[in-house]
Amino acid sequence: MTSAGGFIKAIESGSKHLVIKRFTLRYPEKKLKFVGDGYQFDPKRGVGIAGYRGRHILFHDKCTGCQLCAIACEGIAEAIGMVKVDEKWKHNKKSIMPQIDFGKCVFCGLCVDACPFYALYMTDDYELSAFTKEHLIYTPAQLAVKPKYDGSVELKIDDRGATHG
Amino acid sequence: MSTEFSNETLKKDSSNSGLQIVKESEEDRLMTLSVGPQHPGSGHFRFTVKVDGDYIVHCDPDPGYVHRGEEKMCEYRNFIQNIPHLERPVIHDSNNITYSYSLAVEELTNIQVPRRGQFIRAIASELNRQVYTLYWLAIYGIFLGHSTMFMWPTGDRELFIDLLEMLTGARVTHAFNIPGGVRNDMPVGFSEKCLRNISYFEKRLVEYENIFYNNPLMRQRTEGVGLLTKEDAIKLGVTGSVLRASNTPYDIRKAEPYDVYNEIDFKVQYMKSSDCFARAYVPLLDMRESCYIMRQLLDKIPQSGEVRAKLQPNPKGPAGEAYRRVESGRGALGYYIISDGTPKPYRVKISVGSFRNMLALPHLLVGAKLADMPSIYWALNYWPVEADR
Amino acid sequence: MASRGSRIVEFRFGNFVASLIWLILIVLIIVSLAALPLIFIVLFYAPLPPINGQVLTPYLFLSMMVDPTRTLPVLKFIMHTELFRVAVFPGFSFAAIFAAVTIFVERKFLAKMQLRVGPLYAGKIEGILQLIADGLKLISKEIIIPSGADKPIFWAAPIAFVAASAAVISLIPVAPGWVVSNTDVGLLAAFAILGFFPLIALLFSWASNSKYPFIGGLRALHQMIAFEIPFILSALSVVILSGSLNLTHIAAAQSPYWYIFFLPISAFVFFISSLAELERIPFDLPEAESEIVAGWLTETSGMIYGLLQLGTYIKLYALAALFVTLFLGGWAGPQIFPQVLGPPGPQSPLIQLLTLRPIYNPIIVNDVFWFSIKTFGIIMLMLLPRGINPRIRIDILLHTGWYKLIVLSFINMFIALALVYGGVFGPGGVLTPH
Amino acid sequence: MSNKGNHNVNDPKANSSTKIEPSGAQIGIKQDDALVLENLIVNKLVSKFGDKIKIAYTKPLRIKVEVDRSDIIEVASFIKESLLFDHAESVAGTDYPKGNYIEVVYHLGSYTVDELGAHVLALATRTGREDSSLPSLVNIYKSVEYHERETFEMLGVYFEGHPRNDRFLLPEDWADIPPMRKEFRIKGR
Repeated sequence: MTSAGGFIKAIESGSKHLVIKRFTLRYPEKKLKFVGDGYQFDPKRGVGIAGYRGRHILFHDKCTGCQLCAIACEGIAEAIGMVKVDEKWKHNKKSIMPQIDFGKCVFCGLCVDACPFYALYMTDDYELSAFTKEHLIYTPAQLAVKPKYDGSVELKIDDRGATHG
Repeated sequence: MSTEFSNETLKKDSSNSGLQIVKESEEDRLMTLSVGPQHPGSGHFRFTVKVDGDYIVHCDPDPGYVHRGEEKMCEYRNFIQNIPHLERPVIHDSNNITYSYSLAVEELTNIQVPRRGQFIRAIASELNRQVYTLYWLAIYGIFLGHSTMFMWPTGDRELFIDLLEMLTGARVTHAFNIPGGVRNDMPVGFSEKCLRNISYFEKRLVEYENIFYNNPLMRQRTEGVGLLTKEDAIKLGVTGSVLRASNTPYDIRKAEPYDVYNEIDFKVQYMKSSDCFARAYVPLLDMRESCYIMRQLLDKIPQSGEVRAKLQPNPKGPAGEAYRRVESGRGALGYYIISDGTPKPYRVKISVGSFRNMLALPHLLVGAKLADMPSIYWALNYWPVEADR
Repeated sequence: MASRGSRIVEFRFGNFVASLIWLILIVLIIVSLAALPLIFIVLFYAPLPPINGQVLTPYLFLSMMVDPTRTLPVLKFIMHTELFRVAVFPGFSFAAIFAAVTIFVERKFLAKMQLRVGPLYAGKIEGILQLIADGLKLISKEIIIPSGADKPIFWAAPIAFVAASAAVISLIPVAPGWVVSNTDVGLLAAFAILGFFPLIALLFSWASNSKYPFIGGLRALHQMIAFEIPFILSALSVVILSGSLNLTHIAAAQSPYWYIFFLPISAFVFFISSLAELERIPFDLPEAESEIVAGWLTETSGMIYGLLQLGTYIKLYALAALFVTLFLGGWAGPQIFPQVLGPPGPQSPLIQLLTLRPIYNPIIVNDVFWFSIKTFGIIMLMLLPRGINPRIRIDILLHTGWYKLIVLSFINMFIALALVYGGVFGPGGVLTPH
Repeated sequence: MSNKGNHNVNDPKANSSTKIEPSGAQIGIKQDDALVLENLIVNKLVSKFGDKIKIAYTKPLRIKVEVDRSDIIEVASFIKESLLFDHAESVAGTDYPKGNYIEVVYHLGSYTVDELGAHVLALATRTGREDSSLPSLVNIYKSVEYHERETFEMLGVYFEGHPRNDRFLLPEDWADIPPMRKEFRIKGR
């Protein structure tokens, strides 16, 4: 009676899970915690620093308008365009800075790798919904804002199963 | 299947104003069913089957619904820019599909990957293999009507997605392997979390066996169904779990060890029964073996060191060609890259396991029952988007 | 700046109370302006029965709302009308509520087994209003009829499905005397009505004019016919023991010992067959979505789908109740309800109203309670396979039905016959209730 | 299955002698210890076919053989029967407008022989860009069936003897030139 044994084992396994903690992350109320402050890149060492690849943050005091990020994006998503900004920086003679269209961006982070001046990083923010496509185009001023992300839930594993709390 | 038909039906003939015996032809008996692309059991793929009663007598695959011309797109982008779009065909296994690309580009441009980078690559590849296989298993569960087997692997997949997200910063499309190594180093605490998740996952695999693999109904549905003998498997050139389920222990990780796999001790998982159950069970064995591999990788990884070779933004090498393969979740995944000395590849040909396994679909379906169609189709480890490229 | 919709609207008790008051106000206005005049008009022309020796007038009828001495007799009268039995209890509404609870419990139960949460947001507590939301959604959806469909049959089949399920309900006694139709051929009638379902499935699938429903309908036909025979045979052994086809008699005949103790194999066969009859996993081949899209339900949409689902779950309740009646002694169970509700002795009219003094019958309430508990347990058992089993294949299914289950049911029939001839059951038997 | 860890295919000096559009005269076989099996295969091929075939290169685990289109069936049969490369992994067609030819490369591997598991033999043949046609290998290697069909629609190479030279991946209403030809340009690039 191997088949009966198989059924009994299956029923046992199934009913065992009735008392195990649920796995689901109740998303809008609870958000996942990420490592670090987002993906960053160290051009000196030529290697990235682990972190979540969410929307970008642009440091205006470091951007020189060299367009390397736009060139890196050219064959990938073509999401980065250089726009004129109304700011005067000594290191940014042309006063151009990247503007990112998150409707096109694939969040590969190769633009961050391309930036030699520590000006473009990525952040933990992934909630980028908008009602129109135009609203997904982030100007340099919008990119300079550090997003507030308060994810705190981590996967907990104990004897009664894995759960997101 | 019988090919002789003696059914004779009486049909009213209007011109003759009388009853005439019309012999039913073979074609009249057949019903053509379109499976896909809007069918719950097809994915982005269509195949038409002709059924005679409950038996399938003809099968014609019609892929291409998600053909994006990846190979053509590669010719317009340089070696680095190709990475984000090359992982689109199979986002659940994106580290493996860029792995062999990176290997081929490294061979063309003579880049040596640092040792720690090789280890991190292998870890990411194994993690992604788990993600893909769990997803595959979830779909196989729902194909057989087992909704619990859909939910459990989908949930447990999060374990590895979380790890990959911690490592690479993205949940599915990682863009992590790059010619010259990997994009970033392992974050602090990664290996502890990885070991914790792996040991939890190994306990879950036992539950999978209890509720799914050892369930008599699942066995009835898969055992002895869709027999693909070793000779046929080799003749059709299938790969991956389909090949290994047909009594052929062939795994690229063992046959042609790339990067650090020659230092890892593992066994090629294969089964002799050659049926759908074997094709469903080999991935489970693979997942178990993959946990074992990951433990070794985390154990043997050098504690510090470079992870990425310095390379110019537009790497280019001498003219030449390279063909490199890795073992992905769906079998051998090869890249044939021809370079003409410019920063852009002259020709990229992606040889994917799904495309190769598709040839076995008509072979197995013809003569099978319609009710066996889902179990045969999905056991082939076929990912339509990857096959279309 | 892109609109960032992460601000969560906070729950305010004041707003909640205000909305409740608004709701009550609107209901009051509608009642006083529309419903009351309508009731008056209807009552004025309807012949009304005498209550407590007094002929009921519309005025007296409406005064029952404030006078407890009149309310309860009127209620008692209504409860013993035929219409109440058919429409409310133990007829359609009772079954529909049972079905609704089943659907909700199934979703939560399955979710728990699959480490999910299940319905969560509709209704403040664990998605308790999810079913109402689903129902509203289905009602508001467009009903799409395929161009080549046979329209009359396409429309009639869902209604026939629900009607047939409800017809089975009408034969099932929930307590002594509480049955819509207490016929002497109750069991036979139940099987006769259940025999309609394959016909409805086939008609509907044919009327849909589509390939997948057609295959699904044929599968449904095969499956239901294959399982009809073990289904009836397993119930036959119960008939042998009880000597009656009347379901009330069968339930009453089990008063000391339930038949499941003598006929476990029959009970098992009956359970498996009813799963197959219900097209539940692992026997949901007619709706196998990975092979034939949604089987014979492929072309359904909107409320047609809703009706078929309602019919399916009412049928689930009916078969579980039939199982309870045949094998688990129906309503039998220890008396746990008090003789009277509230404090004993004569009381004021208000207390009488609150404790339902004239219409409260402890024995009937107890019977209904035990019947519901047992039925619910069987329903839970029927839900369990969905969590742990894959779908079976048609040839294995037919093999199981024609070869294994029929043989098994015959085995237990011989046991039943032996029990009857051995003098344990039957006329003058040892265990026959007197 | 033997573990061939000593074949370090990442060795940069091993793959520095490759060239695109390999000229036929280049049969220079490197006398390297790591290339024993490769040289064995090459020697077998050369001794059997002589100057019918041209060895384009021999790298660790990779051999590329070029044959004329008239000899390809003969060579392929020999490779399958005697060298035991039993399946095709991919069929890659490449368009060379400068040389006015299309090269089709069959990557052949072996499952049956453990030692050949790591090896890939690339069997290349050429056809003109106009009226491109090649004999199909589908009767020798069943596994090339869909690959050749894909090559037909992507490059317009007609495979004689193939059961279905037919549309496969492209849309049903594809009315342009085969897209993997170099003159087919993606819009805006």
